[in-house]
Amino acid sequence: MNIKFKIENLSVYFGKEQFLNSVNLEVEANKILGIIGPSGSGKSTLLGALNRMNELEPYCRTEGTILMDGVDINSSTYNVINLRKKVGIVFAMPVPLPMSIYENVVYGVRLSGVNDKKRLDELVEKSLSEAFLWNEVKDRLNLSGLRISGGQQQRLCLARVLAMEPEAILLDEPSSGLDPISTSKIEDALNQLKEKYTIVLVTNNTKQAARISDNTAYFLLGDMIEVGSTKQIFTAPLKKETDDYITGRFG
Amino acid sequence: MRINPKYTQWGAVTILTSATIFTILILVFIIFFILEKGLPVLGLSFLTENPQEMGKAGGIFPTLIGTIILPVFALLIATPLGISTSVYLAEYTKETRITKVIRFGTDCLAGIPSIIFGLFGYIFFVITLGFGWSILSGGLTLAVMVLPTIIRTSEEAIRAVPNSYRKVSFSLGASRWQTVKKVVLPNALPGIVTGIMLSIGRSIGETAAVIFTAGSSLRIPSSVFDSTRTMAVHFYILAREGISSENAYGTAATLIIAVLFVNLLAYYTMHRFIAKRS
Amino acid sequence: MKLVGEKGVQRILMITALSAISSLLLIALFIFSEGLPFIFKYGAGNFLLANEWDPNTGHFGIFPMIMSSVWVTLGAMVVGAPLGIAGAIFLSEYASPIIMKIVKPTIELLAAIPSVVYGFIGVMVLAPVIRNNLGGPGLSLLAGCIILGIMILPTVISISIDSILAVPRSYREGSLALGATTWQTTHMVTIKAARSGIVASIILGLGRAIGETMAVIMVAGNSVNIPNSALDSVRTLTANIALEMSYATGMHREALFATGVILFIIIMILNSIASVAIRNRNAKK
Amino acid sequence: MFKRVFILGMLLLAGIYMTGCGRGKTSITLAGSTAFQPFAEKLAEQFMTKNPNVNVTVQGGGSAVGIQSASSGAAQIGMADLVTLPEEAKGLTSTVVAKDGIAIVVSPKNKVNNLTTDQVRDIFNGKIVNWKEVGGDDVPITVVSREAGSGTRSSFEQILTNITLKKDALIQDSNGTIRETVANDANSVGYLSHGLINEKIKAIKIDDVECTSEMIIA
Repeated sequence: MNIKFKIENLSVYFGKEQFLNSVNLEVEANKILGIIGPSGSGKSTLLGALNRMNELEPYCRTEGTILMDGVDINSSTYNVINLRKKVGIVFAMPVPLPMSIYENVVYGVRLSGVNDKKRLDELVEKSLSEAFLWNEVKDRLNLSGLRISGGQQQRLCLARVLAMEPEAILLDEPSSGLDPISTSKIEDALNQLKEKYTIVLVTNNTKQAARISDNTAYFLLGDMIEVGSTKQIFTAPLKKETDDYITGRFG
Repeated sequence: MRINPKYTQWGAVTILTSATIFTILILVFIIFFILEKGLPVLGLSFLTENPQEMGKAGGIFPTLIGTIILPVFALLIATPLGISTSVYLAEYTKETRITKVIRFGTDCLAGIPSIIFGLFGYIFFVITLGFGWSILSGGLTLAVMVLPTIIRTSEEAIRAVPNSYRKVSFSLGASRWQTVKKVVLPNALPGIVTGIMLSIGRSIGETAAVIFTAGSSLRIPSSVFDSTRTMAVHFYILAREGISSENAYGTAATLIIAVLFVNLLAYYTMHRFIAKRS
Repeated sequence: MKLVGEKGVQRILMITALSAISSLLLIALFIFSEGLPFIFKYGAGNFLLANEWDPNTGHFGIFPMIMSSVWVTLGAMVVGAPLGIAGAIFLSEYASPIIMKIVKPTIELLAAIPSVVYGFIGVMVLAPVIRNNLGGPGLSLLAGCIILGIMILPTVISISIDSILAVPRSYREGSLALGATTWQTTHMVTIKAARSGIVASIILGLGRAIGETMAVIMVAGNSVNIPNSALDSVRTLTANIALEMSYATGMHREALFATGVILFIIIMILNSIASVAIRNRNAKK
Repeated sequence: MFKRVFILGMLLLAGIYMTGCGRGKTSITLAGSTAFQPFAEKLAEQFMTKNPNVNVTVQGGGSAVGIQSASSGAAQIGMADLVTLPEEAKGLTSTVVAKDGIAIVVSPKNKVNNLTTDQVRDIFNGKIVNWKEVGGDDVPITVVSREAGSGTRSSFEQILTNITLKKDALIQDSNGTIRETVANDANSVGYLSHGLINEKIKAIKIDDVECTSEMIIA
């Protein structure tokens, strides 16, 4: 078993309030880890710690270590910009930047200094294909990213991350605002992508976790309650809280 | 006592409508008054000829040059300073004591009467620094004068850019400056342009501060150390001193048309820019 | 960027951010160093509260100018604020969008018309009307108030419109759905929500009115006088400086700079009041 | 017409003769008195046609600005219209270039053509407030004066002696604006430099003396 992230005693505070309470968790490489739990359980905060987006909020404090391939990415000496290039994130609401589809996809790559037209063209085709979007937009790459449907926008956001060729992809309830067809397209894409990437999927939809994740973790009020293979969590949870949540008695 | 809402509705709308019509009439009257008296004077020769006898006869060519060059000079200084100040305030700091002081200072600067800017520019740029009455002195004074306008409008515009854009940009590995350059500023541009337009308008229309610092020479300037006269100053001198009311109206009409032209140009370019992006 | 790096950019931005405050300090330094010694020499009480201004005999009392500035500013508010706010409400709530699209840019255009043009129209059109119908010299407090009131209209209207339009549609729809008339909705919901923007527009207008120089010199007559009626001629603080600066020497010149100091202090006080008011409102939210 | 004359002084910075004949284009700035500005503009034009490599710039600003800028070097020549020069002007060379007279002016619609010196004093003092007291229509008099510090005003006050300007007199800050204000208001009276009288206003005889250039020089 290959471990991508090893999270040890991770606590996150915003101001005086604690959002994660000393969490320990391992994330396997080339697998999808589903994270479920009611709102306010700290799921998104965990993602925010993995690529240090939390730091953008004022008064945020993160304690503990997060080892990525054995290196502590939470240390102040670790280059946060490089981290975000290696660990991409897709947010709950699709947010295409107000520029063309093409420019959206290459935004991150251009930031790293790649400006070779041929290389960029290749990247755009590859990433959009991986995100199951290429066939729908290949004739209108110059169209504004704001002008396509919500489902397409979310896949564009995924493609934008893929173009960076990251090591891990974080998804924060990526299909919460989408219709079932768009959702299944994204799930199809994720299923193929896990061969190349480590994926952490936060979802409110327990069925989605059951469908596509290899492992599942259950969070409640900032505590990591239980983690295990998806099959075990959904059929034989060890903790009563987990059982209550997945059977719908709570949450 | 309670009046039927229907009547208050009717009364309120009547009052509002008449107040608006009255306001618009006043404003339209001012424009027409100037254009009616000024347009007959206006013509190619009026714009391209040099004035004679202090503007009693001849055209307004040198003041046209002054009116273009002085605001351009002022804006060349104030725009970068103003935008970078607003970027600093909106993107680079939390609300601290320093930002509060900067913001308070900006507000105070905005409230200072132009005559005080004129006095200051006269002692500081004209006398102390020895720039004399010149485009340099006038431009610097105007730059200080319009700086707060640019800072406030740009800051508003930058804050109006959705936070989600910044989040996305950071998540894709952008540094703060890259985010500002590639996402924040392009999206705040319409608001920033509005601020610049307001500043151009203010510096074109200013008289008190300009007379004290850029002087009122009617010669065509050959360097930034030369004095110049803007159309507003020319109008003031012509009308006040009773040199020529025809030429005064002609100058005022030119000013109004010029301002209109600049505004239309700005609207047009901005709409094209917005259309291109969305 | 590559040349200076992130930290460098931040440092450059911070230095530029100090430009506004350092300009303010520089202006204060120069005006105060020219004017403050006079106030100490002559006595602040004598300077601020005496009625006599006659530089030739060494009398420098600016009380009439202070009162005139106050009256002119208040009068301009009485003329400009109700008209401006009514216009803004009508245009944003009742007028068709097409009218709004035409009228708003026109009004903003008027903000760019030089104040001397307004002043000139005041002299040519307004002063004779006042002189022939109401008496007095025509160049008067009343003329000053009307011209300044008109001059602040564009500021008041355009900022008020922006803040009214910023009120979310749902507020209005909520009120209308409960059976309120449009006017009830306007004055109970929309105006309340847009209040801070409307107040800001009035404060900005106030600042413009108190600081205006050229137009006031042209229409207010410039007598050193505590006005007894709206038809009296008055001289504001700004007018005092601009009128006499060109011939002033020695004590007289210092007294004019001291007038500038007083004006400066008044503006600072107004701004402090405004920023405290805005902070309190934000705190309530 | 007041026979007293006052002086348009011209202040020269000694250094100008040294710098005036350097290589290339030289520039000279004149600044100060607005009363003298029109003449200076004309003189400058003539001077520049004769000496094409010299740039002459004329600025207004008033006598005080003239003296100050000549002292500080902002202008090479300061222009002042004053009877006596103030303290600050020590160290500057002064040359009298012109003499001028002050005329009492009213609107051409005004019936009054002649006033005595005493009547003028009383009008400006505020003792006479209606034109009927001096033989005109029954309308109040609007007095228009220059601002304190003005050369024209101090000369005017010196000539009249014992005058305290009435409180509600309108104040205008140049000869041209006095002319415009008087021209626009049929009830007003003002005083200005004799050289600026035009058809829009009427100069009044003082003690039966008419205002002409000959009278000023005499």
